[in-house]
Amino acid sequence: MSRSDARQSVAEQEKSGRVREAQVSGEGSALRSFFYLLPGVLRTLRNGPSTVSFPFGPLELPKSFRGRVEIDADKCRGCSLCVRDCPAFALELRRESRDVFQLIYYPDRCAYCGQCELSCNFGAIRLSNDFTEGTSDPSSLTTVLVSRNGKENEEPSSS
Amino acid sequence: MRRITIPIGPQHPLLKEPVSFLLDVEGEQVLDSVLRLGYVHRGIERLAQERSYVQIVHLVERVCGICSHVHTTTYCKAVESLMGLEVPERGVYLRALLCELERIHSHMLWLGVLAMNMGFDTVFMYAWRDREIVLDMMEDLSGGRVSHAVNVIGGVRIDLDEEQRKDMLARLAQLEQQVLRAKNVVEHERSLRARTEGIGILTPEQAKQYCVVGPVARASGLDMDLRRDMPHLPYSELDFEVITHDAGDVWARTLVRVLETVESVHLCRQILENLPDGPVSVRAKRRAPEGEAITRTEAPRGEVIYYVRGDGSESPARLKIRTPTLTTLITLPEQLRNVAVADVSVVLSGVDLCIACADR
Amino acid sequence: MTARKDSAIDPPHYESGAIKEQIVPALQTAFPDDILDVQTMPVDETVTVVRVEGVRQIIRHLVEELDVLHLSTITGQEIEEGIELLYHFWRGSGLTLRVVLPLDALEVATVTDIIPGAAFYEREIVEMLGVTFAGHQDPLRLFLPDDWDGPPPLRKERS
Amino acid sequence: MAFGDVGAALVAWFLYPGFLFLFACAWAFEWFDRLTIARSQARVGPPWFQPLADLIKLLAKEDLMPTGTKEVLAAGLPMLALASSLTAVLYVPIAGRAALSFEGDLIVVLFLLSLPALCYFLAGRVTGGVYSLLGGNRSLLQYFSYEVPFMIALSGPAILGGSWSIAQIAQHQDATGWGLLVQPLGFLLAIIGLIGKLKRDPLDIPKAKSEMVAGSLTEYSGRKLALWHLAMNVQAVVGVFLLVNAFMGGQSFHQPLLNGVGFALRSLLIVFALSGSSVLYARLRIDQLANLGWRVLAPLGLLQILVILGIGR
Repeated sequence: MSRSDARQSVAEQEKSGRVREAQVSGEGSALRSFFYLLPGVLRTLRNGPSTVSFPFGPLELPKSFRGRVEIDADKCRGCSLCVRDCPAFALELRRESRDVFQLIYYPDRCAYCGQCELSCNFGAIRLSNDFTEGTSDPSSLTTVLVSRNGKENEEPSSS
Repeated sequence: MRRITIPIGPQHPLLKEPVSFLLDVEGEQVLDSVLRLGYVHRGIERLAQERSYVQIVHLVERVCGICSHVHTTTYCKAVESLMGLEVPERGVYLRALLCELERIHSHMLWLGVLAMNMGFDTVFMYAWRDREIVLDMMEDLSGGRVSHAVNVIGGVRIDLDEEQRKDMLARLAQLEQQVLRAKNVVEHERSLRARTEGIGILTPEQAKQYCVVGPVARASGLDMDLRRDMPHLPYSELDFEVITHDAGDVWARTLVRVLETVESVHLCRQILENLPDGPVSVRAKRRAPEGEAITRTEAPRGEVIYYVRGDGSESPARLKIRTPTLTTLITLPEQLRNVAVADVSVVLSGVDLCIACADR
Repeated sequence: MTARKDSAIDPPHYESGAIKEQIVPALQTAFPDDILDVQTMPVDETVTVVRVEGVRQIIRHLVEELDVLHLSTITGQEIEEGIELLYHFWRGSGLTLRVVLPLDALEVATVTDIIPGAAFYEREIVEMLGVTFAGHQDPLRLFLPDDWDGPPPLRKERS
Repeated sequence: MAFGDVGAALVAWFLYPGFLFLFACAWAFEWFDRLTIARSQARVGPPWFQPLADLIKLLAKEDLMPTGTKEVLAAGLPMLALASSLTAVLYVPIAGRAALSFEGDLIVVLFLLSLPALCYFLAGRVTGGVYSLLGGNRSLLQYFSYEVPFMIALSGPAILGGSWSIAQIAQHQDATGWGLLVQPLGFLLAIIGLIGKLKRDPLDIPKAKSEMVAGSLTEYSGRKLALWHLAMNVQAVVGVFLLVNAFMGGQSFHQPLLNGVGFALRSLLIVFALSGSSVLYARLRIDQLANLGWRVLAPLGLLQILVILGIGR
């Protein structure tokens, strides 16, 4: 149905108020209604279970899946746009001076909403596909994403 | 007969969210019921006063676990009208696409819950198996099965390339086949009809007095649906019908919701076929000017209304949310009056309660 | 199932012009002194500012004569002059009644007997903003826990 | 009783048709039932050892009771239910051979199979929670709706077989072929009655989880709940064996192995009928069941009896 004839049929129906009374379509036979689900059950038995066997089997995720936050430390300018926009307050920037700062990420608070990826103008921070992080001690998850201490050549450690 | 009080909730196998009904029962008949809300009240309107517009998009998405996209859509429309932004047509179409997909997912989830509370585990399993098709479509589109984080102020952050579009149209055909099968089961299955017909009756007059919205109102004869009554893109250009029924019992609501799911599948197909090209969002400033805005959308359970008042700063002065479940909760004492105790579970799941929505 | 078309029991919900062209002028003629001002608000909403004393009569008139039955909700918020209540109605398009209650006299007449659907909205405003609705039968707690004795949460801290 | 008889009785009681054999059958019954239901609902279903794992887990769990419940009664009821099913199995021929048999043992078995329903009702009374009370009342209400059609359905084969002993009834069907073919209606009523007696899915009104949480067993936990599950499963197995003998005759192939396999297959057929019916229908309301029982099932049973009397002469 192309857009023009959709618009045309909408105009036509405008008079009738585009409303339809819900009716049962086609009166199934009385006897069949006793065993109505039987064909469905037989079809399901033939098709077999439709459950995913994770964690015993693999689970394929779409590439757009929003998992834990990752960062490309070189691109990070420490501008804290992501920190300001994070709805769950899961990012924190500790800054001593212009180029001595640390960006800390608290995965236990993170809501995996992807706002940091949207807000970052330099494309430094992004969400990976990793979601299997489970621990009884949430504070152990806290990671320092970027640690810059002024010396340009020093390799920033992102543990 | 002795009158006893049966507590349903806050924790009960029947309820998937904490809410408390105290039923006053004599023999098998429910005489009266007292409702207690607030178990999942998170004070979202209070929290919104301490967050910026951008952060509230994700806060508002957590109002309801099932219809999160509708809340962000309504909120973003309110803020966009406050800021005077014009969302490009492609963005509006993609928003509506996800709204309809979410309606299908919400109705199929509800059909499963109703069947489970009726003791019909097979229909519960089939409904939730077929719902996986919609969830996979939404996950491929937005990265999240239920919480999509697709809406940003000024449009949407995702886009659909040609190959994804073809794949979604194919899956939609597969989904339509399953939805039609579910429709036939609901229409002809004898035991399902026996358990839902004639109980939980809400007369059209009561529906009008309690200002009921959504499928519950449509099943009681009120011909109202914001997608048609409030002409806005893209629904003004899409061909669909509002389904009503006038019996007003759980069976009428079941039929209305199932036929609405079929309508939503057709709507999704039309949106995918007529997707205009162009940008999907416009850049939004961080501050909103002084002023107020009210927006309404047709959520799976009915009319959602948002009121936003900006005071020129980065965060709104007031955000008011009214979700549709609140209107059906008021009518429950009416529906539960002199219903058999065994039917309480069917009546409660017939109105598709979303307590997280109601409590906010 | 009776044919629904002839028993048009519900007001037609889709004449979008109804509010601006018929309802608001009818209100202004019926209550010239109670209606203080008519404004518009984004996304097609008509706002009429109303005196506190006139609220109940206007709503009764709206419901019984003008067939505007659907009260979407009542918004309550604190502004400089006091507590402002917004009654949001709907018939084809939005109509909002705006009432400002001075801080020293936070009381307005209830409308639950005219519109039973307003009960929960009024109870919410009672517990969130401390407004009292004269004549409301059971202004019990709706959302806040029973042992909450703090100030109404949505009031601004006026230190 | 000579020493030999005592030994044979002990074996009969503990090993062959008694405890060990029945527990194994109950285990297989529950696993097969849950697997069939799962596979027809597009699920994988439990591994073969799941029923035993559930039992052991329950035995290890804490056994709490509401304060003020009479511990002895609460523990005694599941034992009584289990004991009645275990005694009933002695009169039901398994693979053509019954441990004990006398004229009229069909009536005794029918009574022993109804005892768990009474225990279930008393359990609701003893534990005393709101849900337990309601579940208990419901089980009595339901008892009268399915018990009469069940008894009428089973008296059919007795009349046809000309005796009230199950062994005789089974023997008689060697000559006339399966009772199922002669009285299909009676078989259908017996299946429906058995579903009601075992409180299985379409008729699990007393333990409807969405209304009564778990009916009379809401307050039970730990060892007592394990005992209840065992009692219910054993009752199911005995019910299935009873139906196999009453409606599917006892062709004896004169080799114990072939007899056994034949009997097992026929029991599986009935279990498959039970699981299938629990997949196809929603739970009925108690008043719907009462209407169904008295207005439809009982008259059909009488009709079936008239037909048999016609054939018998």
